[in-house]
Amino acid sequence: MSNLVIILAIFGWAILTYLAFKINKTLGNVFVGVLALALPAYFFTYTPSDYTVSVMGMSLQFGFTSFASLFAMLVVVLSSFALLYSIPYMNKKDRLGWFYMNFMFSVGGMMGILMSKDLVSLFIFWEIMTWSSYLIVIYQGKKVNKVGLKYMIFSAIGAYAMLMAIVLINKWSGNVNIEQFFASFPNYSSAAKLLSSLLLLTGFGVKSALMPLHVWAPGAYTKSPMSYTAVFSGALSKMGIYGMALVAVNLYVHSNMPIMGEVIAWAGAITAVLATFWAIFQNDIRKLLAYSSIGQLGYIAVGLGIGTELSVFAGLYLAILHGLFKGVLWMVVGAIEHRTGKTDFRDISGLIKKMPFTFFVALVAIIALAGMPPLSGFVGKWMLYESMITSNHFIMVLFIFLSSTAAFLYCFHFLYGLFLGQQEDEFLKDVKEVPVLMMIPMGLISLSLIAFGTFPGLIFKPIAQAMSTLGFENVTWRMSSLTNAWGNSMFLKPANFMFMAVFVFFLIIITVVNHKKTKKVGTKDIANGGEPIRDEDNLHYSVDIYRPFYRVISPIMKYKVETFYKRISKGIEEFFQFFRRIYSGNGQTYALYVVIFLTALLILSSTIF
Amino acid sequence: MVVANPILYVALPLLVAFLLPLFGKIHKELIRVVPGLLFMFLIFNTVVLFSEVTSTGKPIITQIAGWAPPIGINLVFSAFSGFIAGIISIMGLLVWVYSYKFKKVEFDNSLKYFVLIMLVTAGSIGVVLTGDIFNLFVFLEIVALSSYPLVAFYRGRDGAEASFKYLIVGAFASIAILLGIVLIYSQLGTLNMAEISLRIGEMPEKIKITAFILLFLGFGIEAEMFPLNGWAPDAYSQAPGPVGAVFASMTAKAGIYTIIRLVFTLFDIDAGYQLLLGMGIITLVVSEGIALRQEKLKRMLAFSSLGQMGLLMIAFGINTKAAVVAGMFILFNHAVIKSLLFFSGSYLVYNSENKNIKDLFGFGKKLPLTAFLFGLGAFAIVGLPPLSGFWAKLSLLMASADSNLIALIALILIVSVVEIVYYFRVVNGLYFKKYTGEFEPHKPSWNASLVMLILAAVIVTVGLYPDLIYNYFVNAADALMDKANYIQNVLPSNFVGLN
Amino acid sequence: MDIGRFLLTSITTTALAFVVGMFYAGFRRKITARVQNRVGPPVYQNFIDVVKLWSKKSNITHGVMQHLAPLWQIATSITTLMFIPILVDSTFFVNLTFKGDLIFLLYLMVVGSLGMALGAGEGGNPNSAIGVTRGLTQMIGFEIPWVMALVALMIQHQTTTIVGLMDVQQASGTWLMFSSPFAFLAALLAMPGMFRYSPFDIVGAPAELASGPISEFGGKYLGTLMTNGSIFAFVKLVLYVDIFMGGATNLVLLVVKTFVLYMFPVLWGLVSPRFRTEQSVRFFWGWPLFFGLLGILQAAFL
Amino acid sequence: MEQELLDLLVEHFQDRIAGSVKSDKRVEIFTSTSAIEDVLMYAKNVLGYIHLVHFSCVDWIEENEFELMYAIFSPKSKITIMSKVRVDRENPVAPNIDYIWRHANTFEREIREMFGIEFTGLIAEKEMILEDWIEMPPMRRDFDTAEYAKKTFFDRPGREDAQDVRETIIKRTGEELPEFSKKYSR
Amino acid sequence: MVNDKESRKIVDIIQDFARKSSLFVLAYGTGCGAIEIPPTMTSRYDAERFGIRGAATPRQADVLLITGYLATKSLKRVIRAYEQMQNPKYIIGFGSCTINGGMYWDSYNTINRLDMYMPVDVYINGCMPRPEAVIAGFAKLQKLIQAGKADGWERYQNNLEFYRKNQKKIIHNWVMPDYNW
Repeated sequence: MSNLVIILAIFGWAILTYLAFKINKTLGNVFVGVLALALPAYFFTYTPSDYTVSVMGMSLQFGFTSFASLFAMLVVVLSSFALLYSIPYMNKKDRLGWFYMNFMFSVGGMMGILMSKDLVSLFIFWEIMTWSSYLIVIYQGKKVNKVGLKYMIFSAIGAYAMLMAIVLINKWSGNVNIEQFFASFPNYSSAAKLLSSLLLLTGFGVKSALMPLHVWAPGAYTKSPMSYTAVFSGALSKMGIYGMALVAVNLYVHSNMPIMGEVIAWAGAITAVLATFWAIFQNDIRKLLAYSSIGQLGYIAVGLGIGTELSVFAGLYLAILHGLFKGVLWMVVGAIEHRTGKTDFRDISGLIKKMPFTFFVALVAIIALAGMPPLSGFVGKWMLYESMITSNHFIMVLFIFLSSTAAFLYCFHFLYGLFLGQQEDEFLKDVKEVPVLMMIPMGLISLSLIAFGTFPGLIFKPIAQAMSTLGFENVTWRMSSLTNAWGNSMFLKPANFMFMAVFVFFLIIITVVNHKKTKKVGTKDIANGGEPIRDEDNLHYSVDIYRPFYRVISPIMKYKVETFYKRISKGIEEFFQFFRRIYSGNGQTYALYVVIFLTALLILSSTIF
Repeated sequence: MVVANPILYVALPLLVAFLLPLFGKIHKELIRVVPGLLFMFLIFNTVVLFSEVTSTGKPIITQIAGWAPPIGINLVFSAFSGFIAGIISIMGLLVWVYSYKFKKVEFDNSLKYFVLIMLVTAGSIGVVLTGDIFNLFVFLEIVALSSYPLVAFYRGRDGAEASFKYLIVGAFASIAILLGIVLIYSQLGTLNMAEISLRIGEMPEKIKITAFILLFLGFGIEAEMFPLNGWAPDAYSQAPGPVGAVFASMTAKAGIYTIIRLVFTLFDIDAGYQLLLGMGIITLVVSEGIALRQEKLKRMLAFSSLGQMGLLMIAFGINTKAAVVAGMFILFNHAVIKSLLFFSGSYLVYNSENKNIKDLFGFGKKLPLTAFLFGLGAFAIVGLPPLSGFWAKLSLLMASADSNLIALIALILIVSVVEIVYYFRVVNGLYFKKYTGEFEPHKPSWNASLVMLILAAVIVTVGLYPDLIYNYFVNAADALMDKANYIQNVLPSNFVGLN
Repeated sequence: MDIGRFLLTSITTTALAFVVGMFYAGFRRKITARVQNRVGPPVYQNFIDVVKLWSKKSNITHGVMQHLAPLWQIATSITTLMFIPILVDSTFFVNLTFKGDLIFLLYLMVVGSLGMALGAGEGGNPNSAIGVTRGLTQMIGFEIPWVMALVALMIQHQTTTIVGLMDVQQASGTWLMFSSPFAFLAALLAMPGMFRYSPFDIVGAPAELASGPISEFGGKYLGTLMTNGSIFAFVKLVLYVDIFMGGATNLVLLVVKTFVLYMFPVLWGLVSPRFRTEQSVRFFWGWPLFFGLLGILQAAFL
Repeated sequence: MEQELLDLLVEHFQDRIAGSVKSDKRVEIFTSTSAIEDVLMYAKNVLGYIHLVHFSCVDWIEENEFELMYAIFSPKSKITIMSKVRVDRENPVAPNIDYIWRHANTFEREIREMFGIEFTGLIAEKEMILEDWIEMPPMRRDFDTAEYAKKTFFDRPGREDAQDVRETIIKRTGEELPEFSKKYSR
Repeated sequence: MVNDKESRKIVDIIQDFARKSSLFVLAYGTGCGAIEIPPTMTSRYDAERFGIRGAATPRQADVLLITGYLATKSLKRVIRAYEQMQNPKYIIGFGSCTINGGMYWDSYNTINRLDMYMPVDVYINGCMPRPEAVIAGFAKLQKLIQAGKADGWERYQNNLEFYRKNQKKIIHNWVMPDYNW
């Protein structure tokens, strides 16, 4: 079966799901579940084959490269999990058919992007993905007016930059095939090289929320339903990374334009630092995660921008991993929102008592996010650092290190503010653990994170294969500490086992010693100068908890990119306000215009013609 | 086939228009039914003729009263003009279905309304088909004269004012066109376009250019070119809802057709293309920019429409085959999508006095279908795939890239972002602003819904499979670009060979 | 490496770290007392404290995370210890070092803090959370000059391992603290922050925060934390000695070097008042950062 | 100067107040609960007595009255006005003045707890100093604190209480007390 | 159980030695006597040489010092702090106010006898006791601990009803959580 059919099947299924929801909610849910199960089942069993469609004289080609199938794996896994998760999560909401239809459309769009072997079909699916995600962003309909518009405008800017690049490439290369574009790229004039690649980068940069183009992301991630945001931030933003990897690596690395690679890398580094800083000071979970996503995408951009074998490897590894752990984290937020209806740190505390499973998966995901050694996130960071040091990007190392150290701040805020701290009986009274259907996706992805931490070879192999599409043959990690036998002689396995051994040893000791006299007490029983805490006192310290740090870095935080854009848009509107006066509404004026136009043409006729 | 003949395009609507009062005497309902039958017949006519044109590969040329060109008046149904005529007649049918039951288009007024609509249709198709420049003027006057009352159809003060403005500017157009024709006739002694085209080199340079400028001005007014389009926003916004669609899909098409003929066929002035391109760019930028600042829905749509006309001029001004194909695509799209927007938009602001955008806030839940279709139209016109607008934009951009107009690409795309801003402002308002409660939503009647659904289906289908219709554009472009072929077909005897 | 040998080595190393770290803490108390014109507790006082804390007859915990937090920390510390070369070219103290990747260690060293932070957070005591946030903020402060110093060394010698740096020093015969003085200064100034000694002890300030993160820990939990503290102090000292002082060839030299190094934060702490959080971050981002930059410049261009 | 101030006040409030110059820089006025707010407002806003130095209460159990004393001070003239108000002991109600001086709130809460005087419209938590107090307000003179302590707390047997320390000293040492200390003896 | 000299094992002796040599004092100044603690701890008298040091929270502390008069209002907090300490824990009554009310014997808001409310291990007489006396008190406590006789915490546990009754006599509005170790 050809690839295109899969995408069309997804689109068709989306419409069927919409109709099914019109008939009956249960039937619709069945439809959703079927897709969620069929998608990975089909994806992991079929063999790809190429397919060509001819439209308007252009031949659109579809097929998987090994690079695309790496991302497709992420998309398939994450979206099928998110779909499963949606079934209980979205249960109470209305217009489900509309939601799921757009959800599936965007999944189809993503698959389409990955299957496209030419730029036009890539653009088409890109736009399908954009508007379907836009429709989901505005689906909940509460205070989304500006957010939706912002998302759409920035997507449009990116998409049109890409479109311009595509038509130019069509002219310069003779067709829109991606491989041929890369093949003919070295023959471009230098201006053409610069223009086409910059435009493509702008296009992909918007989706991957690089710093000057990130403005839409916090709002859009926040406003869409969390089950979709898992895909949105986890997989959909990776489409930008996918494109950027293609462009950055194929163009800059192989065409001897390192300066552009530096631009990407620095944009990524600055994004990583500033977005992380912003994430630290958020008091809404969703905002925190949104900024964190932006920051994490910055790391990936750094990896791709530096463009050495190891850094690209690190970038791709982090991209896949970010999809997984951010997927879990958004699902965790969704779970909390589902059970408590709240997303502000002010209102939530002590959920570990009622939602221990959710806490556990959040803990795993956060450790992966923070890049701490027992879990998989560290491997990516490690590769990134090594690649930066070996390629002499030593100032950038500091940026990335600053960012990833600062990331601990919001990681702690996330875990502590939501799950730990004072347990308010009033608040926790009605809270329950999430339903099983929501547990399964979160649990499975967390398991995979743990597994990748101990056996990174599981994920190294597909990435190494994918790298061959980008022109890195026989990728191995030839760094100091490791050999190239994937995942077998790395530190992590001994480290993890060592850690586990010591941990278990002390766990036994500390649990057994004086076991009977070890009592568990409530969080109201704390040592605060002997003052007994009344039930109505809330001592949970989770709002604005990084004030001192804010005071330190406030000189940087004062400037916002948003202000800049606001000024531009205001300027444009005022400019056209001036033009508007031309249409005075007076017939005589219009007649005058005609006369003036005629006269002008007659006078200028000798010069014009 | 005997029945199908290009002349019927002109003759039948005129005939029916004059007979319509008589039908009304027989049965009142006939006033509303007969135009529909007419439009259906016109479509049938188009289909038959078009299949013939495609099969023979030659245009059908009808001579009125048996005189051969260049002396006689002739109608040329080529792949290009026939295509536009087809669009106009199909749109005519849809407008009829839509206005079958529309506000104030009730029994008393329906006679006047349908007569005018038919006259506009006849005139527009006549403009497109005619091979004679004076006839072209006449048909253009028919269109204009029947448009004036349509603008003022609601008998309000604003409508009358808008109509009056249109009248003033339209008068300038008539004068300019007439003067241009007179100049040409005085020099060449012929009114047949093929003949003129053949012999244009004989004209003295100065007079040729003056004639060109006069005709360009006159046709420019009809084609809504900046800064001659002052009448258009008022006319669009004051006319009844379907009439906006009529303007977008018929009148404007006729206008742009005349300009294209002027530049492509009649004169051999190369700078004409550049002038068209330049005017197109100015029109596009100014109109879209002003649309950004509009507070009334219909005015916004009108300015957007002007912007599309600018885009069309750009497409034809580039003057490569690819660009003309793109232009045909945009022309088709503009007719379909803008009609959909006008159709759905006029139901959204049905009860509103001022047609303000903020009056339709929150209508997404009240009028789900209409709002959805409006959104679809907005998606399509800003060029989101897989809707038809995308392909048009893509082909235009590719064409301009082929002509090395990189700055133009950037400009078009920036303007598209502006377009997105103001269209999505409305769409967002539809769904996510609070319903003010000031205006009761008015449910579209079944016929209106049907029309909108058909248009939406066309948009989606073409978007999914543009090749369905793409070949017609290519044929049309061929027909337009191949001037020699046109002359040869119209004047087989006088053909001496032009390169 | 067979498992028995490995066990023996790791237990010996841990015991060494524990004992040395405990005595260092005792010396710190003793020195503090002498500086303040006191007699001070005996140097083995910390052992007694730990024994006492373990022999408490009741313990309380607020939940699973608080129960696990000390374990988490001590497991991290011991794991870190396993990856640091204790002696130069030792055949006995090899543990898991392989080559001792620096970046790996940098990250491994903060893992424990996160576990501790979570445990402290579960206690529900606002003082703990405040302490944790201060600690994390301070961590951003001192990590930057510290990492700058390491990066300077790494790019200068094109290696990311401790063993690599030690080999460089063995080969050249000069300690890195002399050949890369700016990097060493930056790292040295970051050291009190890493130890959380005065003036950077706002994290657990007893008077303001009721000892901050550990305010809900008592009994065996506090005992574990104290054990961990001494092991971890040793880990940090050995790391510094390995990187900047050429490592040590025998245990006596190791103890001497680490002790001398240890005196720096201790003595500085004795004469310093306490910085507020933002003051300490500003301090670290002042001169230490400048020295770090100089170090990088030196490494890159000299 | 003090007299001028007094005259000014008396002129303004006529018979609602009476007063005298107590000493240098010290003026005493007597007024009523109904007038005290006006007096204080007038003194603060017109005369410039912007500082409420002290606000306390005295239990005149013999006259069955509480006396509220407001000491206000002007930094310009350096004069302290002591405005005194008597309230009935059976039903002690006084006007609330914490809108004139924010910190009067604290004084009022203390007086309310210690003397049981209600201030109309005082919005504050009930407990400030005394927690769980269920007895008579303790600063009233008819409250016997020694008896209360004996009743509530536990006396240690063998303690010799209620003795004059000086007598004990005399008894123990046989010294004669100096003359000045005798007048303070119980 | 530890009272019985015969049953004490070597482990107990070591543990008691550790307990004795490492006394963490809860640094709450409940009364005016707290002013004597700084000289006790600092260079002049240096209590740290006996292993006595301050602890910031009750969770870490072994010794609760009631430094002087105890207002009824503070009693509640002191009880709370004491109950939050981990066993074994000791109380030192400090100054004559804790013994018999001292100069505040007839005050309506200070308690007179501390041992009716909390199990006091050692009383230090004086008003105020000088640092020497304080150290002597600690020495006494250390001796008791070494001998296994500092069992105030057991007394409290066993006679909780008695203590509660007395405490509730003063604290009418009993909002504290239950005894929880």
